[in-house]
Amino acid sequence: MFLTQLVINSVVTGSIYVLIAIGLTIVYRVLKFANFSHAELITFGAYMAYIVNVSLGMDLFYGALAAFLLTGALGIATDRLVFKKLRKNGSNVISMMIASIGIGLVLRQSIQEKWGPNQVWYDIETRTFEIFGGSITEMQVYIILISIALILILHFMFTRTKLGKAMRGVSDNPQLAMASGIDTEKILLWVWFIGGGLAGIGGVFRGADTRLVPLLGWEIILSAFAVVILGGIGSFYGAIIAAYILGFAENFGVSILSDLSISTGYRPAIAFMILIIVLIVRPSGIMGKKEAA
Amino acid sequence: MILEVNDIEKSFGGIKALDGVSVSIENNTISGLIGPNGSGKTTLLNTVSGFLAPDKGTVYFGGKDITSLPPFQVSRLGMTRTFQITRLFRGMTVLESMLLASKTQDDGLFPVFFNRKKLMETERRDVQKAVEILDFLEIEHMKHEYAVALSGGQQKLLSLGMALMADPRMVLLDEPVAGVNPTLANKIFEKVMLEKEKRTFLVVEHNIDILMNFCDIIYVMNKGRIVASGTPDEVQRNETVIDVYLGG
Amino acid sequence: MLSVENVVSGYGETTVVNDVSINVAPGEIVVIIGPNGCGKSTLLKTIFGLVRPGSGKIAFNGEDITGAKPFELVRKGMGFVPQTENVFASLSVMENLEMGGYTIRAPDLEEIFRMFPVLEEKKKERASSLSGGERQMLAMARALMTRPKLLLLDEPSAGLAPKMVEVVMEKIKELREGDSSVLIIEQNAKSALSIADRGYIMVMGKKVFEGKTHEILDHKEIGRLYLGKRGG
Amino acid sequence: MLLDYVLDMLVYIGIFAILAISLNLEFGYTRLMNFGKVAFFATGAYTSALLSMTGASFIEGMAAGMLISALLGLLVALPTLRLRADYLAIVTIAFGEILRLFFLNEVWFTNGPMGIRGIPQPLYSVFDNDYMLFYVLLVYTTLIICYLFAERIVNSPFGRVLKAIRDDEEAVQAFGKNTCMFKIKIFIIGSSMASVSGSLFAHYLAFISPDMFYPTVTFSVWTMMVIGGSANNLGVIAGAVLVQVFERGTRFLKDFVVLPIEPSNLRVILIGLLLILFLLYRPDGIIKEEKNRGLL
Repeated sequence: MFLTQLVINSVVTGSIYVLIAIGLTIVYRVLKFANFSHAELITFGAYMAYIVNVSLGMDLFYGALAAFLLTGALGIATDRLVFKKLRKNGSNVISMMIASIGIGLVLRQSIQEKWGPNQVWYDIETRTFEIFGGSITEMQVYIILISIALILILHFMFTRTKLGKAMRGVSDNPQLAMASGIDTEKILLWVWFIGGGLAGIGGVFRGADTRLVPLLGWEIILSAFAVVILGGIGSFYGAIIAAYILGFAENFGVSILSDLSISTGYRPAIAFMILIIVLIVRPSGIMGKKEAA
Repeated sequence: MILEVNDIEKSFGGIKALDGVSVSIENNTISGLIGPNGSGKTTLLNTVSGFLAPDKGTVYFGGKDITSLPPFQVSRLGMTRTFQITRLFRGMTVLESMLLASKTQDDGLFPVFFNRKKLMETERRDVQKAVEILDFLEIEHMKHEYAVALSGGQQKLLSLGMALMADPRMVLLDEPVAGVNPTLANKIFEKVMLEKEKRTFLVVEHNIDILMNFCDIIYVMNKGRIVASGTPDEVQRNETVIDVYLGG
Repeated sequence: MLSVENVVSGYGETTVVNDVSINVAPGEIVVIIGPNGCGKSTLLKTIFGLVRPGSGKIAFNGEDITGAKPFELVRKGMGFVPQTENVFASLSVMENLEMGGYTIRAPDLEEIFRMFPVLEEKKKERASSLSGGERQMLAMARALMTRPKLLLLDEPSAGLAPKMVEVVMEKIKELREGDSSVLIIEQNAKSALSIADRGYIMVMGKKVFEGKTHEILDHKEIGRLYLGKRGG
Repeated sequence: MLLDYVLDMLVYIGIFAILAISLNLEFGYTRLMNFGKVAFFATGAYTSALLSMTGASFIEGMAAGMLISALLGLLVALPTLRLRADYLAIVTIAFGEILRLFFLNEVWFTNGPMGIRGIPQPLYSVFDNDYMLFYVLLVYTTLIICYLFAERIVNSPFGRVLKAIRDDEEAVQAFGKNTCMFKIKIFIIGSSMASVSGSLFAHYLAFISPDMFYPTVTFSVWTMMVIGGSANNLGVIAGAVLVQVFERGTRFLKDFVVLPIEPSNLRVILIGLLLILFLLYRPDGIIKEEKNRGLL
């Protein structure tokens, strides 16, 4: 494959991962547990957009908007119905992690019940542009641009708005946030809403770039964890860099695999290998602080 | 000298928790370590017992260099510690906890299946020893209770018991009577006194009053250094000690 | 302003604060001193709603606040500076102050920067890069953003060099001029007493002495009391 | 017909009970977050299947599976057991997925997505008509051995150290125990035991393919352990019974009543709900961990 095409594909992959990973990392940072049900939030978002786009026949843009809002609401719902109760019971992060698996199972199979196990597609036009000898679809251009726009909006939110700063404050030091008059439970709702919403949009991107299946989220959740850990858990900017690094690693990796005549079916394994190497070599990630003993 | 700490330093993110601490402790003595919050007492204990590696300096135990050995190896050489906040095993009973602490336990996998007889024998011996210690500490009647079901004072007794169970040459006690009522606190120290002929104790404690009655030597720490040391009488008369506490 | 009546408090089944009553009048600096583990820190956390009292009553400005949540107390005009982890380490100095002023519309930064000029110089730096003394300043400044009527300080001198302790104590004195009451708990008794109006001594979870600061300083037994003799 | 259903369910219960016990040794007693249980189950299944296709006996296949799983267990354990619980969970899931990709992609070796068909069944010619009955016996003999083995371990000084590690690893080190070695040993044992149940699985179905080894298998074993009562070997067996009754029961039901919901979906949803409900309302599971009164 041509270099240009590889670069384009890498940027697209990175753009899909980046929002998902940011969503995952802000929940991880504040709630301190690995939320495996994030996978199904991704899938849920993709199918919500499917309703709007295919069932209602509206533009996918509105689908993405609906995905953001509804998946954000679902994130809040999982917290209210399960995680908040576990927090109140004094359950540890291990219980929360296991519970998130349970939530994931319920969501995924409910989606499969509703839309069936087979792949479906959005109703979108696929115009293709040629640049520097590579090709890129109109949809992929949107994916890249919207990701960048959302990253900028999030950056603005985290650094300029009261809410964004309060979210950082709560994740940095919840006790002190409370002592500053911040209603931390209310901030948590926002964390779930934004984390879930970003997962939803990520799901729409993935669905638009490939297809929709009930396993859509599960297929990329480990890559998302790889991004989060590579970037340093809870690091916004780390996650951004790591998402694009992983995008490049996967696409170039696949090209190397096929050069070595190894099955490209190992594509998902590239993220896993990176994940394992990072955890062993530098568990704090590229932007993370070293953990206190 | 059973323990020799030479000029150790330890910093956390630019703050010197230990700033050149040297301590020498003789066999079969009880030494006290006092000082205000944040003076570095627990850091010293952690460094000696292998839970933290010092940035500089050496620690010798029984003539052997133990600087930077991992905790389990330090423990195997005969130095056992307790923790400030009693850290008990939630899912285990008092007796089980005692057995865990024993050094003679056959805790490999091989005896589980192939040398059952010997395992049961050691187990019997260990249980007997555990019961004796629990009896000595007057909590034998609680042996089948979960360790976490004990009262605060009893938990402190249990953690002393677990330390004794390991039959160490030296015991580091981190606040053995914090939160314990005075009568029980005195009792705990009386138990320690009775063990003195068998081993050496280093006790970190806030309650200076009680140390005065039981210690041979008291070290006073402030801001990561030893600022005074001597017999309880000497320390008690030492003006700098009161100053350290009142923040001169 | 603040009245604490017969408060019993602790963690789980352990009672750490045993039947303690104290009060703070408007414009007063009151200090609670006592050796490690005497329960003074738990008492402060109980007042600020971080620990639920087992029994007793806490009132602030005549209003019963027993069991109120910290963020509610902040809105009622209380400020709290914890002993450790008292700044948002990953946030900038400016953002720390904004967190402090979270509950109010237009925080008055000028006043804060007048009091703590060093914070203005370093307002863009991360709190984690500040020195120990600067952090303590920031911690106080954060709590002062809401112009609290009562400021609770948990060992403000802990871990500071003697010179820095002096500076911090000076700043606390300035607060009274701004009409705030201050309740400090301190291990560093001498320096705290030098700025306070009144003081309490706690030993083993109980209040064992109260009086004007000079009475405490002149108290013959204070040194001994402090070194662990039980009360009375 | 009905008997076949019952025997089939019994076999599944037995196979998964072994998996649940192996997970219980790792997580229930030692707090090792192994989210990659299915990897060792699959290793057992594939090793057994591939070897028996070349003429090896059932016992040889199972033994080889245990050995390979033990080695893989060691390989995973060495670098990762020092990691935080959540990292270990993510790494072990990843390991399971890599292994599944291996079985899927190395067609020359595993026949890829088509799977391996016609795996010889041990002593088939001897029992012929009563084969199901024989297999139930075989599975339950193995289960009893695994149960006794696990009970022996947890009720020994070795097991005592495991429980202590679960409760407070650092404090255990203060008593001279090299906690890392204990964790590695139990991880290897758990991996081998999972492999045994994988072998039984492969020879029972006489057919295996990579899509039988999705992470869902791991999570269903986790559900068995959580609802049964972690750190109680009888409890996790009860959990295996309950989950399998749900799983197989929905398959069975579908032949008799028209369900408003696809049975394969229903059972996963039920498993997820059970998991959540137990965590919320009965975190100790059906049977709580027993108080240990010692060996004597």
